[in-house]
Amino acid sequence: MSLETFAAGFLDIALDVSFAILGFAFLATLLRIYRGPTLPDRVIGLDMLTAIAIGFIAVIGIDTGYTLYVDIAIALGLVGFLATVAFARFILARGGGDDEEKAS
Amino acid sequence: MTLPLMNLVLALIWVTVSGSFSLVNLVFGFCLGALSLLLVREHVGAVGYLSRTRRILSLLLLFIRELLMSAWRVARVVCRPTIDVRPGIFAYPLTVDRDLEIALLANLITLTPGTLSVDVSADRRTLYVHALDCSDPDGARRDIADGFERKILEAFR
Amino acid sequence: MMGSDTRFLLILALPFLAAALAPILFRRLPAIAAAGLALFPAAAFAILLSALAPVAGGTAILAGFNWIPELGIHFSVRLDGLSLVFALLITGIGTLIVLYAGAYLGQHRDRGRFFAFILLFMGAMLGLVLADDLATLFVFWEMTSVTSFLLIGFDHEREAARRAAIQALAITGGGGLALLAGFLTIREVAGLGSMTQILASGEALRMTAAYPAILILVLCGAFTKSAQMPFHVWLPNAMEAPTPVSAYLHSATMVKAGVYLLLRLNPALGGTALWETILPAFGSVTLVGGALLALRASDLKMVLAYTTVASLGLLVMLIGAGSQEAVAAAVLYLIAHSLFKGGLFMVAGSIDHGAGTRDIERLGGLRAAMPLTFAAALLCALSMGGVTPLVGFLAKETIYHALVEGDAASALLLIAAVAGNALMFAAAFLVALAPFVGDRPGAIAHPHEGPPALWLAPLVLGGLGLAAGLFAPAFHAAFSVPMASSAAGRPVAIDIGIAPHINLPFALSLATIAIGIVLYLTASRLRRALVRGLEAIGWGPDRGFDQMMRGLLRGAFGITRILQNGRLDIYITVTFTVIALAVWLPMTLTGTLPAVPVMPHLRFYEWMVLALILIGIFAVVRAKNRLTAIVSLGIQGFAVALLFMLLGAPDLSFTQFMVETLSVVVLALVMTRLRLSPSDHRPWREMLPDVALAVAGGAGIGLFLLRLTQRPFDNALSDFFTAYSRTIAHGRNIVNVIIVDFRGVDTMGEIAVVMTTGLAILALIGIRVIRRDGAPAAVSPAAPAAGEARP
Amino acid sequence: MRSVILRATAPYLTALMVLFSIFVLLRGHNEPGGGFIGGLIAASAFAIYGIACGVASVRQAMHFHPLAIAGAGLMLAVLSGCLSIPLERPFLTGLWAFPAVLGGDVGLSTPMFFDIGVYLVVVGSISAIALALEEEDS
Amino acid sequence: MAGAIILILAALLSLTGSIFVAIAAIGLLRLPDLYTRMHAASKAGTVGSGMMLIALALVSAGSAEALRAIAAVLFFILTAPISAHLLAKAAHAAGYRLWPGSVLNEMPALDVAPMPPDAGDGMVGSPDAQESDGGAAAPHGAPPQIAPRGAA
Amino acid sequence: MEAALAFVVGMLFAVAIYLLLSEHIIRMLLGLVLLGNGVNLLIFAAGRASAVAPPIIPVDADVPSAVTANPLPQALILTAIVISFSFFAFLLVLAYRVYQDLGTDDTDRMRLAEPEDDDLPPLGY
Amino acid sequence: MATPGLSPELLTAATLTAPVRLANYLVALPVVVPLLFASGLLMMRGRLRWQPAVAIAGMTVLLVINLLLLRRVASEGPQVMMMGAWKPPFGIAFTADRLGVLFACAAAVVALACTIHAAATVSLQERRYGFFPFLFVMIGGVSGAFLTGDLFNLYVWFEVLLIGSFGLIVLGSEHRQLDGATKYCFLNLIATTFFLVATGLVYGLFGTLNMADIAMKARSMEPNGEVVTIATLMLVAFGMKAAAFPLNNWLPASYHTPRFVVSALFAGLLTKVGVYALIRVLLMLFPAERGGLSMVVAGVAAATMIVGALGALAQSDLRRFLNYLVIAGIGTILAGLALPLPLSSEPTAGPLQAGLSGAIFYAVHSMVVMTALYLAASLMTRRADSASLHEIGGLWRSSPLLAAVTLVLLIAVSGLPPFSGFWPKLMLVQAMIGGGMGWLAAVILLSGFLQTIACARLFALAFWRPAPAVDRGTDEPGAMAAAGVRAAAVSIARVMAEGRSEPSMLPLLVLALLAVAIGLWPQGLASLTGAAAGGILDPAGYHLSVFGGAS
Ligand code: NA
Ligand code: NA
Repeated sequence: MSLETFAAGFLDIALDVSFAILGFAFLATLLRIYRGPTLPDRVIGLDMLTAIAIGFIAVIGIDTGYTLYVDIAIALGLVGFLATVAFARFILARGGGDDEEKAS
Repeated sequence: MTLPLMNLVLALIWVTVSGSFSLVNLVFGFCLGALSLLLVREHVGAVGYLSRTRRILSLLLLFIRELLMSAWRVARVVCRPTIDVRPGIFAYPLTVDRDLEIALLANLITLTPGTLSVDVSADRRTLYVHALDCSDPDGARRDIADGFERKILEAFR
Repeated sequence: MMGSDTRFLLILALPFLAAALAPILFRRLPAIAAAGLALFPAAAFAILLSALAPVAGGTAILAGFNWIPELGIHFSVRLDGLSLVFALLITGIGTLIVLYAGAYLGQHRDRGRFFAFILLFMGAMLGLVLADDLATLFVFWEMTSVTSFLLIGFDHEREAARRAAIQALAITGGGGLALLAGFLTIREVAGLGSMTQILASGEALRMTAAYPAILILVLCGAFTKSAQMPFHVWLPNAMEAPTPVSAYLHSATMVKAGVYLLLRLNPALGGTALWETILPAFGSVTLVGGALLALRASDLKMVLAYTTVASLGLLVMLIGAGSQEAVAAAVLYLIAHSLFKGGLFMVAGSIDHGAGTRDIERLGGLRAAMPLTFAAALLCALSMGGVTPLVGFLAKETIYHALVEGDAASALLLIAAVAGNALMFAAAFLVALAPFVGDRPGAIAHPHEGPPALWLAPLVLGGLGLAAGLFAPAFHAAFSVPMASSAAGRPVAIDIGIAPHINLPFALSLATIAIGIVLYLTASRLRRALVRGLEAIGWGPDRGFDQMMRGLLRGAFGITRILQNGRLDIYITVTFTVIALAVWLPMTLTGTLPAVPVMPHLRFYEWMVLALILIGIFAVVRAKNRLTAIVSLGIQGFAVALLFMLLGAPDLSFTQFMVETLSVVVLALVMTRLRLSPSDHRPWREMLPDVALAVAGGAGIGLFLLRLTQRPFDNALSDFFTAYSRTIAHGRNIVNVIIVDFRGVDTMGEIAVVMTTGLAILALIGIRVIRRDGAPAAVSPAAPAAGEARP
Repeated sequence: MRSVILRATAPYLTALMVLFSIFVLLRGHNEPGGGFIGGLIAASAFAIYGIACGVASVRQAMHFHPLAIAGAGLMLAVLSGCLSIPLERPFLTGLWAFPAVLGGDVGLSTPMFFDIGVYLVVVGSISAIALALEEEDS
Repeated sequence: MAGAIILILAALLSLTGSIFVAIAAIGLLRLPDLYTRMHAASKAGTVGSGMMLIALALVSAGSAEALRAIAAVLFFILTAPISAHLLAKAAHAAGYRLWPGSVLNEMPALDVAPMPPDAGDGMVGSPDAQESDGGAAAPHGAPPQIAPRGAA
Repeated sequence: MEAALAFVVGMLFAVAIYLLLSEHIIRMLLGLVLLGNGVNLLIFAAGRASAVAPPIIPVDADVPSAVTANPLPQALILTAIVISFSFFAFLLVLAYRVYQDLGTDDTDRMRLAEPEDDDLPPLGY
Repeated sequence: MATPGLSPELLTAATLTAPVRLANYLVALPVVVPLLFASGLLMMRGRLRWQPAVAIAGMTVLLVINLLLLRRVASEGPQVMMMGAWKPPFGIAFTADRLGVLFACAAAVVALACTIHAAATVSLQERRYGFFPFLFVMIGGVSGAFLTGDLFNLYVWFEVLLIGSFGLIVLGSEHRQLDGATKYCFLNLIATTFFLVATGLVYGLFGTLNMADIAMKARSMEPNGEVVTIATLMLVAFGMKAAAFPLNNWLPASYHTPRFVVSALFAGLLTKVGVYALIRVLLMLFPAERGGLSMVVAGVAAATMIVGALGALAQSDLRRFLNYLVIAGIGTILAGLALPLPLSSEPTAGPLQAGLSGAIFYAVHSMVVMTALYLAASLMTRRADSASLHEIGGLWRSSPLLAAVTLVLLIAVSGLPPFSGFWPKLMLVQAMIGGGMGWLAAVILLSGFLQTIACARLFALAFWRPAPAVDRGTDEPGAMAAAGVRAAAVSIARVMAEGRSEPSMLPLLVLALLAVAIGLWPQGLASLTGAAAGGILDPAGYHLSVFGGAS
């Protein structure tokens, strides 16, 4: 086995494993979002989700060779940041109080 | 005309002359510009600009190292069978007083292990930092003062 | 046989011209306005007279132009015996009415409008009788309905007048719609578009399978217009109109329109068993019923109105009797009626004007104060009573003559005719004699004769009735024979004169008069008896109309409330039910269900993304609170974006990511600002129908999509775009080139939407209504949510 | 939002994002991107700027009313279609010019102006909404 | 040869990156309050996705995409602390208390002026309609006690 | 892939319809978003989804080297996404204003345009 | 400008190279001009006082363009512009045939009338928040819908006009308006969404979006269930836009809530676009499939007519009354689409064409007359201080001109001669009788009858009846409150109706004159609608004009 074929094979496996791990992270984040209990918790979860999605896009980009998907990742990072800022802005404006404990 | 701007103009000239508008070429042009400024540094007073660039780069390196460390330490905390943290918020008296420098410091702190800038006091004298391990706030304050804050002062003053 | 003359189009324009001038004239020259306006119908009358000779010679004058070639509709007039006499009556009596009304209305503030309406009506009526083309005829037909609506409602501040106007429009206008259907059926099945064609068609119409339908539709139009029972109610109620209107509408015009139509179509539609059953049946009932009701009334105008109903019944009965002689009788009676009834209405108006009341019970002894009116009244009443030498006598003789020769069925009609005539005789004298003779009640303070037009007009009409009787041969030659011939569709001879012949009809005439005198003398008692009897019944078509209207309104209200119940969720349920049906029904009826698909071979992350979409959408539904729902929505959106990426659509993915994030942000920002109750968790039973509908809709769309994708696909469009995207449009991103070049217009619309959305949202946020009354939330208090105590 | 940290960094971030949005806009013809996405990014940038430094600063930065910008965008897009009138070409025909100065693949074209129009509409409209909501809140 | 090494490097980076992301997610799940969770998300998460982007940059080395991937990483590193800070500040200002197991809090409870009640912006409605997702059950200006999960 | 897409589309439609049937504007809005996504995927599937190469022509070629995903549905969906986003934003703000002014997001209780206690029309003349 | 490096062969293979003159641009200008004015007016936010004049000028320009286009189409046949010069069916075709241009002209007339009315009545604040831009966007969308020859593009224009209408319906933000707008927006959005679904499916089936192309492909394709299903979906989507029963709920729920002039505009334009689309899609694109739906369409038409007429009878509010008249009119129009295709080989002959012609005629009439009626309602409400039939009255004496105009309009809308509503009804009834759907003819007449009664009642109550006395000044608290509520209602009614200043009667007069003129000289319009109907049923000419003989 040449180094090239090994590298290619290794990359393939690594990518699949990455997908799986990302999937796990995704589910864990979902669980946090689902549980809350507070709005900021959920916002953190969303922020995390964008990170995961960016990772996902990167891995898919490597896997398929369509590296132009990196632009999507950038855009996602931008709007993800916007989302977090907006939520923070909102939490600040709304003040405390959160009865979602009951919901979790 | 300030030096960074001049550098940029040089880069743009390069891009135009070489006829390729790609980003790579622009960056390449920027580097070439910096190089040419380096050559004429005595006459255009570029010494400060270049050395500052070096210090900023060093800050950047420190930051990347701290970032990786931070992630690693958080990972360790998280993956232990029982979560063992002693979190809390401590106040950090600021030496830097320019907005941008405060912001930079706060962001760097956020990215370092187990610390997170929560807020700056209204008088901009105090930075409130949340730490995963707040058992030794004085030590943490010292680390910041000797680390990031000093580097920032070096790079920007 | 036929000539052509465009002068006769001009006469149609005259009344309309006058109508347009009326308001101006009354504003500028009030003194001579009425007289000036009377010149227009008079001129029309004069022009029509000029046609008397040729028409009497059997010529039908045709004129017109191609009005709507696209629809095969001509604006054409046909001047033959029938239409000419009608037109003469309309313009002649119309002239007198205009003069009379000028005096009657005095300084009424709305007289400009009044004259405009009555002249419009005159034009419509004239058009109705002159029109040759069926569509043109119908236009004028409905115009008479509309203008009569305005005339009857002229005294609009009284509810009764408004009611009468609406009733008249509903009945005559509604009947008109049936007539339209009848006409159009004639056009469609027989290809006949004009009266001339119909008259020339011989048996054609009677032979079509649609004949019964055509007949019934046409009769609906004619009967409603000519007030056959039970459609007669509008006619007496129309007495709400000022007297000139009553005199005009109920003598020569509006109510005769139906009779005109029956006479006109008699050659083409008549002569069948159906015709000869329906018409006499309705006619005789209307005759007797109308005459009885006339005696019940105590208001002069009401008496006259019901006798008009009766007369119309008589006319219809005669037209339906089938013989030429009956047609001749109808024609004679029609002319006579137009003259005497117009006159009597005017008399009633003059009495009202002079004595201040129209109540028979309170009238009497006006002879001395109003001699000229009395003379006019007597002339008309004698004609109506069928006393020689007035034209009414000729008519009645001919009627009896026509009916005695018939079969057993005719005998019934004969009895009806005698009874009706006797009753009408009594009614005639109740109007024309009773107010003038006897003692004057004290309530009538200063009875007086009105301005000349008020007595001159009825006197002229009465005098004409006398002249027609006296010069019977000339009258027949000029008017009745051509008219009857047109109506019968073949030459008809009429030779009846004022000299009595001793025969059965004459005996019947005498009997009629005798019974009439008895009835006249016992009128008060009879009236009380009739009133009691009708009160005992307690119901009549007039009340029925009110009940129908109320029922209609209540029913409409109820139905509308059910269909339009104000609840958005029901509207949406209906919508999706229809959509689900629209997918499932054709799909199952045409057997367009998809083949069972093979399990797609996907990479596991593709499965993951698909699963993620499903998790997301179900989480949206099941989320316990709205924030969770929003986040789930975002997850679903992200997954869709990832799917787009996996499927080779980077631009879509790009956009979807951004849009989805922004949606979630905005949604969360706005929603958490609303302090909403937690999400709706209804019991299963309530959700089940929604779930069923949702599943049906979703499954339908999904299955159909699957079926569609199993067909071969024509990718020509995208092949084209791919081939020329770079070579001509200079772009490597084919999707973007489609957006800005190949299909740039779509994008233009799209950005118009985006721009407008910004503006609309700004408008929503920017404009608020400041409640001055500080009213609380104006939410319907009637629908509080369960368990809530609202203040 | 009164945060020194955000206020100090937001202008740079905004500038960076606007720059990136223009980049996305201009290369859209050849790579994923284009006016709409570019516009969204720019609008996001202004939104962040607004949250950080207040609505007034954004309005000042944009100089024109955002909706006027949107209107100008639509007008630009439509007019770029109308440019074909004098050339006797149908509406929205792509017209290209490759000015010799730049050479290579870069050209001036009506589709580019059209896409810039899209960009302006999106920037203007979304910013207007964001600013209105932000003002509503405070 | 160099290509192969780059591929292996990319594979390692993507693996490490995804593991970091997973750790961040675990942290998100396990840490006791939102302030501590922010540590996980803003650091491990950013580092993880950054590594994967660098892997992408390696694979597409030399192209414009590689450069953009690096730029993206820089951007994320720039924004991650800002968003973490904003969230923490907002949460603190809004009255979300620290985990009771916290050992120190030198920050005054309210560094922001008391917010005007946000139901006062012209909203009309019955009091019962105001109970909601957000739940303004507590009076404004006196932030409610938030009992973190760990204490329960 | 089309079969899977059709399934997802069906699911999206079903859930969207279900949400739209609820009486609460906000849930209906969520439904509209899902409906929009469903339609987008439907259009995508209708244009068939076999190839997964992005429809982008390489720098050095006049046409793509391989079969690409069908670009036309993508362009159509792009337009549709933008439009439905616009409408979503509008409706959201509308819902917000409705809540502010009418105090509810329950459409059953919004009975101003068609009040429940509507009068009969005048029965007289 | 040169396009270097392109081989002529490549260009001729993909694009049309014939020069396009300004006259050819008439096809595109009805869309371009409103969008330019919309954006221009938006940029003129600072000059609110100028806006009405600019808007009137813009609408006049639009009307002139449409009339020129109509003249051209009537004399030369369908006009086509392939946007971007791309060959059909690849580019988007704007195809002006008689049907489209006729509708576009009527729309322009209506829009101009409403603009003039609005010039006096729309407050500065509402101008600032975009009344006139909304108006232009909406009319641009309407024109686009009438002129485009591309199915997806039709969807886009639907959305454009929809967002314009959204803007108009919420402008003012009265409480009732918000309620009405909610219903209007959701239901309409669902309808357009399913139009988009159907469009996507059409693309999936035929692989094309060009209408001429679809028409030909549908005719050459063997009958299949897919087309039937798609046609049914289209029927549902457009039926909802047209407010056909049972999908008409959105209309009576909302049309009476915005400003009167907006109601007028909506009544004239929105449902008619749905009708237009139904004609275009069901009769031109999928005629065979529609044949199977014939009875469905007939049933829907009948139900719509009856529901509309009954609804009108049931209302006390002027505009809610008119809302239902709009619906009844839609039912009447749909009746013209209900006849099955003739079996003979000659597709243009027969009652179907006559009915379709009547339907188009009726639609044009309805656009003009319904708009005018809402404008009249505006003046009535302003002058009588109420919009309720319970309270309104005395207008016969106080406003004779208004009374006369309204009378003409009511007669026209009832379908009585001699005004514009009569001829199309005659054509429709004739066609129904000829096509063997006598029962539908009966329903048309019955609905007309009920509408006549409803209109007569309206006239009697609002104009003839003296204004009912309003008791004020009683001491009872309940009465005081009632009086206060009434006063508030009056002020709101006035605001909704007119804003501050008295609007010009001119647009109302012109529209009424138009109704009279069409009634007295229907030949011109009838021949146009006849030709339009022929063009729809035999789209060969349409196809030829798009593909220029080669397809
Ligand atoms: Na982060
Ligand atoms: Na982030």
